[in-house]
Amino acid sequence: MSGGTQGRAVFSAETAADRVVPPTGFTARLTLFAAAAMAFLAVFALALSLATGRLADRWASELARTATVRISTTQDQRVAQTRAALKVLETTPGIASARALSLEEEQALLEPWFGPAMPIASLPVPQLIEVIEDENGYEAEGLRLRLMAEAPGAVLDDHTRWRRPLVQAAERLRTMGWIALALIAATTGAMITLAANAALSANAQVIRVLRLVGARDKFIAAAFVRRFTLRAFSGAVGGTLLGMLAVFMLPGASAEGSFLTGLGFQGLHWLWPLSVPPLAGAVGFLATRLAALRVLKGLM
Amino acid sequence: MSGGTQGRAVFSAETAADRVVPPTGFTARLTLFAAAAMAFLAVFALALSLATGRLADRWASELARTATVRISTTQDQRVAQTRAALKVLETTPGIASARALSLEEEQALLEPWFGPAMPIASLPVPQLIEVIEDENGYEAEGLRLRLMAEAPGAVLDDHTRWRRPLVQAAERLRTMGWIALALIAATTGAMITLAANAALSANAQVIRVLRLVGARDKFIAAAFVRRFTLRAFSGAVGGTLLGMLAVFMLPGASAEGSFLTGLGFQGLHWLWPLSVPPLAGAVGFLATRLAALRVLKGLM
Amino acid sequence: MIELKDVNYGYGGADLLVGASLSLGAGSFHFLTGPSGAGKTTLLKLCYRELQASSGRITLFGQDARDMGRDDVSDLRRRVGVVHQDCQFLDHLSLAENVALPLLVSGHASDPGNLKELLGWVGLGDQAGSLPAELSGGERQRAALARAVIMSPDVVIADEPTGNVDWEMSQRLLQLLIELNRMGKTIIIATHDMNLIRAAKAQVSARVVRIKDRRLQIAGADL
Amino acid sequence: MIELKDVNYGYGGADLLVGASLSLGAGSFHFLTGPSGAGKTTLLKLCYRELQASSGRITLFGQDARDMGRDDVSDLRRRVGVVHQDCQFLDHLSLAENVALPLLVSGHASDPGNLKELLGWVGLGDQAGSLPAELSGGERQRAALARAVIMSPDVVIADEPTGNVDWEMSQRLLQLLIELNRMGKTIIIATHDMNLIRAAKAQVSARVVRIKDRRLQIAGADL
Ligand SMILES: Nc1ncnc2c1ncn2[C@@H]1O[C@H](COP(=O)(O)OP(=O)(O)OP(=O)(O)O)[C@@H](O)[C@H]1O
Ligand SMILES: Nc1ncnc2c1ncn2[C@@H]1O[C@H](COP(=O)(O)OP(=O)(O)OP(=O)(O)O)[C@@H](O)[C@H]1O
Ligand SMILES: [Mg+2]
Ligand SMILES: [Mg+2]
Repeated sequence: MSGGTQGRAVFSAETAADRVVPPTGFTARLTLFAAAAMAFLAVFALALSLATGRLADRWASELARTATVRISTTQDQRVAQTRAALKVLETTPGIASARALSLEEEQALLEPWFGPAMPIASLPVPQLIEVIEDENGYEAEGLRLRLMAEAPGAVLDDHTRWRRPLVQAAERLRTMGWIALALIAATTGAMITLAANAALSANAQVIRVLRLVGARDKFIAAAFVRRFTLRAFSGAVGGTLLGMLAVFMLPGASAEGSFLTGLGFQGLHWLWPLSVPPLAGAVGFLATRLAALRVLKGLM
Repeated sequence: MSGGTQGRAVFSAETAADRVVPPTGFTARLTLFAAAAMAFLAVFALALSLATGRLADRWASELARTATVRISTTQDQRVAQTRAALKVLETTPGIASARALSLEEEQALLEPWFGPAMPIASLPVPQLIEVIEDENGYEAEGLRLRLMAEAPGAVLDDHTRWRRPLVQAAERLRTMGWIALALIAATTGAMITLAANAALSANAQVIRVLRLVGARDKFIAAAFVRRFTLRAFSGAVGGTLLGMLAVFMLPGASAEGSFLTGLGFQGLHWLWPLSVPPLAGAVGFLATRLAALRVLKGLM
Repeated sequence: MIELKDVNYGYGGADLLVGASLSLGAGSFHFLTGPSGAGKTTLLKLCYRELQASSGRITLFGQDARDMGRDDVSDLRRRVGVVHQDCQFLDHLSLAENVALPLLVSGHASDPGNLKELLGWVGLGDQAGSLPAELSGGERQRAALARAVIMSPDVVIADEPTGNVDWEMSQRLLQLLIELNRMGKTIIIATHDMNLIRAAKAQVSARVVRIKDRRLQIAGADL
Repeated sequence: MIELKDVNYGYGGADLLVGASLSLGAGSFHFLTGPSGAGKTTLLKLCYRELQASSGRITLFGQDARDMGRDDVSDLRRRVGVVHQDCQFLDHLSLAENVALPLLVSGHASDPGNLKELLGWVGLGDQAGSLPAELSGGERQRAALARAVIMSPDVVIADEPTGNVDWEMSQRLLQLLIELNRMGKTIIIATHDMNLIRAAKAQVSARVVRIKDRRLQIAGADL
């Protein structure tokens, strides 16, 4: 009648401890599904954030040359005033660089208006200075006043600033993407935690029986933790793969021309979503462990 | 010993049937939280979709005037060729409208380049025709060939087409917002369904006892359905309100200038998120009802 | 009230009951005995349609058990009070609420005076507010009996109602059932306790049915 | 092995046990009786540290119950086999797995021969593969006893182990416990069944402890 050590075991050695946790039930499916769904959404949000980030970067750099200084004066004053204006611009905070355009460049800019045949040199075309802001931007009114003083023929023209809202919008989208990602991460954590708790509450009877027949806390907690960590992890793996597949298959994602604006991961960015399952697993691990120890604490 | 009908009832009449369902537990909290979290995300995704939608609309209309036809020819041919070009443009599919610019308009366009003092009339400035595409766009090569035939001095200049990717990007973002919304809606439904199922499985014993003491299926199902519909609904109400508050408080959402690009609901759009709680309630209702009837079917 | 005719039943495998015939007339008093695992609980479950016969005919209050819809079964359960062997309660409700549960689910108001008297009779007057988890094994059994009789049902089916109570208490519970029987109710009790059967036979004309080798036997003289 | 000295215990309200002193020596055989709700289960729970005394001193295998950590309690439960009044099993495991559960959780391999012999003794040889829900009330009780003794524990605590089984089977179960006692194990059985106590006294020197009016009495002569 004693617990002999020879002979074939009733429980196979490998899965012995796992067997004590009931295999199925809705709470199990819930944990799996919650992990999968949230991982899917997380991958999606990640792709969104990265894509809007790329978009914002692109627009920001494309639209950065937003200002021009135009110097309309007599031919003899032109060089002197240009130099004076450049000096002013160089010392203006918020301006990354300022550069006088060459005649050829001006011709290229005017070509759409007059066609390639126009002899620009014979026209009273003003000298143009291309101004590139840094990310802080400059103070337009102050710059105008200073230019008026140093180079009276210089006119600051930042009419292209209307494009700034586009960059702002893209950046706001990027921020929102990250916020959504944080929300989804927090929700995932809470959902897995709650699902693990619900599953453990549903298994309170199992825990009680195990404790009554002499199982140690560590054994009981481990049996559940293993199970739920695995569930959260494998659910998240499934969701992540599905999410990556969905992102990959989105129309336009793989089209050549639009790759910068398309949703999708670029190069090393494909590694980002791979961090989702380990994170979900870690959340599952911690949540189950805490929940199991909490339930156990209520038992003698 | 018989069930008399007078006297103070053990159960107060109002809550009688509700009392038979256990009040708390993690599955309850799970349903509440799942509904709240998913409603929150849904509101967020809704705001995102609507905002990117507005963005796309705005860009689309702002950037629609992407093409110009320039007519460089001798002064005497100018009017005739302009008329010919306009005729071609009017019959070109994909073009919403085409209009010759007046001298004043051309002067305004050139002002950034030459300043307001420039006597435009004395320059050989070409006639410009503003071309507005419709949403389908036109076929540039075909148009070029036809123009060459009808008005040899006309040059189609759609260099501004580089802006099209911006509109496409915004539209893709809008599409993605709707996809995310659909995903979140589906996930919400599945999550509430699973949570209701998990809660009902946890309460299988309650259902068994009720059935054993003579409760009808309708009574049992109603007790659970009422409880869970309320939970899904009130959770969604909480999540929706939080989501709307979060959207409202997002930086920039209320700033004057950026209202078009900011995240947030505009006017009647504030009514959209209000549809989330009833939907969640409906999902909760159906899920619980089906789950309850499924559990009951397993019992005699 | 309840009639079994040539009933066979088995849980998937071999038949547990073969050719069982039994008639519980109005106002009759039966004991059901037999070794553990013989099928007593199974037979009783057939009587309140927790199970359906594999073959044979079961008539419950004149209605064929096979023709009963789900709501018919609910109505049947209101006319039959059952003490289950594994007393099942709603763990979040107090003892009093659990005992009054049949009234609640059938839409009757409960009379607190009646309820109190009944709880007093089964010796649970002081425990009305306790949760099921706070009751002793015997107290749960007594609560189950109280719940079975609170609707004043036409038939009381009691599965091992005295397994966990002392002799004095089992006499009291028996008294309750005998009184109900004298009011015209039909009673059937599954039990291992021969002393209980003897005590009952001294007061009412009870018949003893025994399950032996998968068959029902009327055991009259052997006690 | 187990010593209670001047122990008081109450569930929040008034004390249920007052000044209880009891010494279960190695190889002793005790019965615990008393009316339903007297506190038998409560007293046994104090003996395997499911509960802790409000005051007084409980010594389990030489260790003060108050000084035991959670793992000490687990170790204690491996040396004490308990038959709980409400037999609790893992519903998803077969009967054999449930009975072998104490071996599993303590990391012992189970010997299928032993297991089979034990199941045969309690009359469950054919039901090894059944799930707990497929067992009759008496079969569950027998399974609980089998689980309590499979580790060959030093002490066996049985709470109403024969409430749902017939007389012959209860004799068999008693025989099993008596045999264990003869092997030197300490046995304590809570029961309402006076016949069982009498049958045991005919074979071993069993002492009967009665709970009456919240106090423990040694009832020797009155049976
Ligand atoms: N749901 C089920 N599935 C399969 N077998 C079952 C099921 N319920 C009971 N059995 C088996 O049927 C037999 C009779 O069970 P039943 O509960 O009717 O016995 P009983 O006479 O009430 O015994 P006891 O006196 O121990 O309560 C037992 O051997 C049991 O293992
Ligand atoms: N967890 C609890 N909380 C509050 N009261 C309890 C709790 N458990 C038991 N009681 C009360 O303590 C008393 C003794 O219970 P106990 O289970 O020890 O009785 P018992 O002697 O085993 O009775 P029985 O023979 O019916 O099993 C009972 O009146 C019961 O209502
Ligand atoms: Mg039975
Ligand atoms: Mg007890």
